[in-house]
Amino acid sequence: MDFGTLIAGILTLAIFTFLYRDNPIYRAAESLLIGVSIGYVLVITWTNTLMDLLFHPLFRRGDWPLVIPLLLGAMMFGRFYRRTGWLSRFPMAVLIGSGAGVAIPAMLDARTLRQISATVTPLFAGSAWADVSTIIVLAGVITTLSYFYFSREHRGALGFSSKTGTYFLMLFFGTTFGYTVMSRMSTFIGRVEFLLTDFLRLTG
Amino acid sequence: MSLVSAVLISTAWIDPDRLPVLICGLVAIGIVLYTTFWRRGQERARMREIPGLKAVEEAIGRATEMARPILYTPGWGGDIQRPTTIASLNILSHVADKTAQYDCQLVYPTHDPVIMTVAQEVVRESYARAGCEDRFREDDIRYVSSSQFGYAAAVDGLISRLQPASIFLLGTFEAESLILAETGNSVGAIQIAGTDSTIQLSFFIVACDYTLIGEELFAASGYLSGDASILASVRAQDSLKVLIVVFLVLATIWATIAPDSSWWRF
Amino acid sequence: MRRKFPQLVCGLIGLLLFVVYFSRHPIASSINETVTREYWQIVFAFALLVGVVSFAKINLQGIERGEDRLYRIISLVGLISMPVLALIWGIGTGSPFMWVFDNVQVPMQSTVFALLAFFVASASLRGFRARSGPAFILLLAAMVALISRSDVGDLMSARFSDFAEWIRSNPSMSARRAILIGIGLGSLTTSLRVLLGLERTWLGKESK
Amino acid sequence: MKIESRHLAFIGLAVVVVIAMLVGGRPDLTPSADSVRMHEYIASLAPGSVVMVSFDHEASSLPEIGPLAKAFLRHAFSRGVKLVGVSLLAEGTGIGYRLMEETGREYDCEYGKDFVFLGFKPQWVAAIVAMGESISKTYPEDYLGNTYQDIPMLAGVVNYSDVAGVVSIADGSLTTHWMEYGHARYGITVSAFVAAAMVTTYDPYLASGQMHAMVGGLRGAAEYESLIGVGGSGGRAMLAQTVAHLYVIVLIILGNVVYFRSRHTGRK
Repeated sequence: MDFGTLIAGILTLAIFTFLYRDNPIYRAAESLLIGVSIGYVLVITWTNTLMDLLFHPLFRRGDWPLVIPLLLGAMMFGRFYRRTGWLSRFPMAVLIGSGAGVAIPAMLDARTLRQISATVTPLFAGSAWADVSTIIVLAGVITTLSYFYFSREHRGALGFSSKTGTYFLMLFFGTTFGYTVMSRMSTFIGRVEFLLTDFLRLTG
Repeated sequence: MSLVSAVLISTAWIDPDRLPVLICGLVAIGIVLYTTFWRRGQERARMREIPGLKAVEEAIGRATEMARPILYTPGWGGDIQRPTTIASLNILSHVADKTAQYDCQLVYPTHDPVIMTVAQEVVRESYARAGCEDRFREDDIRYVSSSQFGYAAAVDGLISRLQPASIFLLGTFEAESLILAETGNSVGAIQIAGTDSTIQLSFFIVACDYTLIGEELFAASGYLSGDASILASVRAQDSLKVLIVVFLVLATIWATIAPDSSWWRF
Repeated sequence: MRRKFPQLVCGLIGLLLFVVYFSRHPIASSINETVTREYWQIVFAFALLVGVVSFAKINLQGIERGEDRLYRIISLVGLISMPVLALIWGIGTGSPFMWVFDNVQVPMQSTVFALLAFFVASASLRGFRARSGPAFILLLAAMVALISRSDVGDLMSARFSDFAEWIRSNPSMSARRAILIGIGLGSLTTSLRVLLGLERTWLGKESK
Repeated sequence: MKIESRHLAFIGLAVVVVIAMLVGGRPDLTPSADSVRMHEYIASLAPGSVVMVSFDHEASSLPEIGPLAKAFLRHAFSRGVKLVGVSLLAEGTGIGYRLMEETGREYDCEYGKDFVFLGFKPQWVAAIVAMGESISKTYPEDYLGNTYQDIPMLAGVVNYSDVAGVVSIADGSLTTHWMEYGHARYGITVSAFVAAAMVTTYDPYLASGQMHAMVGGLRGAAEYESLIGVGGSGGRAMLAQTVAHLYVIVLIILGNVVYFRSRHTGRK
């Protein structure tokens, strides 16, 4: 067995000990994981972002407009002193403002409008079963939307509709749970395969 | 008007494919602005109750009584541009107001350095408002790791060591959701979760005491802060929903009568 | 000034990007690209530096106070070793940096991920109680999905899998669609409030 | 040592999965409509047409994503479809190259003629949009450092209009960007092989036509393997998967039995 597999196997088992409870072995592995993962992100960000997008174009190619993001970025460091802390609000303003500006049309288009028009399907165009499905989807969308209606107490017709909506929601959550279990089990099966085949060499 | 738009389109300033989105966007924005600025003063309608909300007070009270900390985390999936994160920070501000008053420790681990910066600001202000800025500890609002399972391992460790009485999982969560919720459960914490990540909702519903589903998170931030403008926008959203339902019903009837029509396609 | 000015910057840049979305003009595209690609990434990179520094500071202070000394040292060694390895041998395939990534970080991350399988088991044992009508539906839907995605569904009948598929792509999908529509609206109003300066949590609330 | 009921649930899971893995076995499956639709789509592509495959996943989900990716690659290579690989995640890069290389070898496909791997570009939205304008400008070189213009199969491939479609292999929500930018803006056909957890998330997109076809999870991989008539790890892990599912169902039932019993005795 090569050294890398040995280390990987030991660390895998160390993390699994958490299933019993928190313990020094898990804690040591956790501390190492946190440190190494921050280090990894730091290196990748340094090379892919700061070098490729900022320092090289700015200092080698003289792409001067990049001074603006450089200044904004530097303002983040204002946080280290109480008196200059407010400077970091400017880069924050750029991030939050542009994020909001982009989000409004993008969310409206992809999430809301397209989903609305996909719900509209002509009836009596195909089989009777297709019509049943269409009506169920329409009812599901409308009743679930009514569950998210906040401006009035849910009594009477609204109460009935939102109650029906909860059943649709639970159907969705249940189905999603079932599908997600499948993913989670696959990952675990993957780790077992590593331990049995590569680490312990019990299967081939 | 049509002349202006024709000119704009011909010079490629307006993308014709996106015109429907622009029109719908302007209508929606109009409704939100109207509700926010002109109807704000009107009497507060009787809003529907959100079960998770009362639990927020209960959770803070419980932590105070037991003299154990509160753990609050916004999940690995969001960044500061995400509206969910902003709603979560709003609720954080409310929780911090209370923990400052009752002198209860509030621990906030996050995966995003920008969120950390903003959260520090929010919590510091809450403590200042309560007149006890000296009790604010910057270290409690901490950046743990940007990697998904590095973050999950770190928060897991925090939960098992601090044994918080209450845990708030409000924001955008990915696969780490159940790891955190089950660990929180094993230390006997009361857990309030809320997210717009639909997959994780199914896990939160199974594993947590209270769950704010999707939009409920946005509404909750309005209820808790008592901010009139947020409540107004909740009302605006409701008006838009009514419009959508009317549209769906009308368009389906129309499409059935005239299957070749397409005005309802965006 | 310290609040109003950032507020103004936020509103203006937001408005700009909103407008730009609807245009196909090369100038609009380039504004969009400059802000989303360069500004977001670069500002985030600097914020990461701030986060790393504060992470190191907290741990160094902890070591000084003698709290969890060993664990904090392990974290810091992990943190420092990655940039050092990258600096000396680079980050290409086969470098020590990638060796640590492949044999330390990836297996541990995958294992934390695999813990989920166990937590699914404990949550299933504890959380799926048929306390009410909706809770019963939740439980039933989960079981139908689980059976249909294993081999047992096929052994029972092909109809069963078809039924499970139908549930997934009709009633279940419609609820997901309604959530999506609602979140779209919620995001719209929150974003709008941010641009109008009604939402100021990110600036820290003013002291009363 | 204090053992709680959750510990017993943990031990039970480990025992059943390990035993199932040691036993092994390969059951027969009836393919679902989703898998059949994807199979028909790939089979309908003319030999020689170019398809882009995007590895949008991390290393930690490889146990589930690997079989899905291989099933697709095998089908595409056996049909003589030419593949251009990219990755939107840094972690998917090495894996994507390895998968294409290994599977390509099985079908005697040659790098540069039958398939090529361009590598990773940061900021997914920016990468997708940039390729919509020009792939060669986004990737002046491929993963191995060859110049774009020197790669024979890329002659004439300028942007998405020269590509029959994109197949995203994803463990998370990255496929959304392919639909919201690649499809909405440039009209490219998007199909996906995804982790089972993501299936219900993408259902509305599949129903609205923003996504063309989708195959999900290990079960999807096993179904696809049976459709193209080759064995793979998707089928091999299915026994463990089935046993794990049954185990979870047993736990749900057990939990309810305990719950109703305690309620019953509580009432007395």
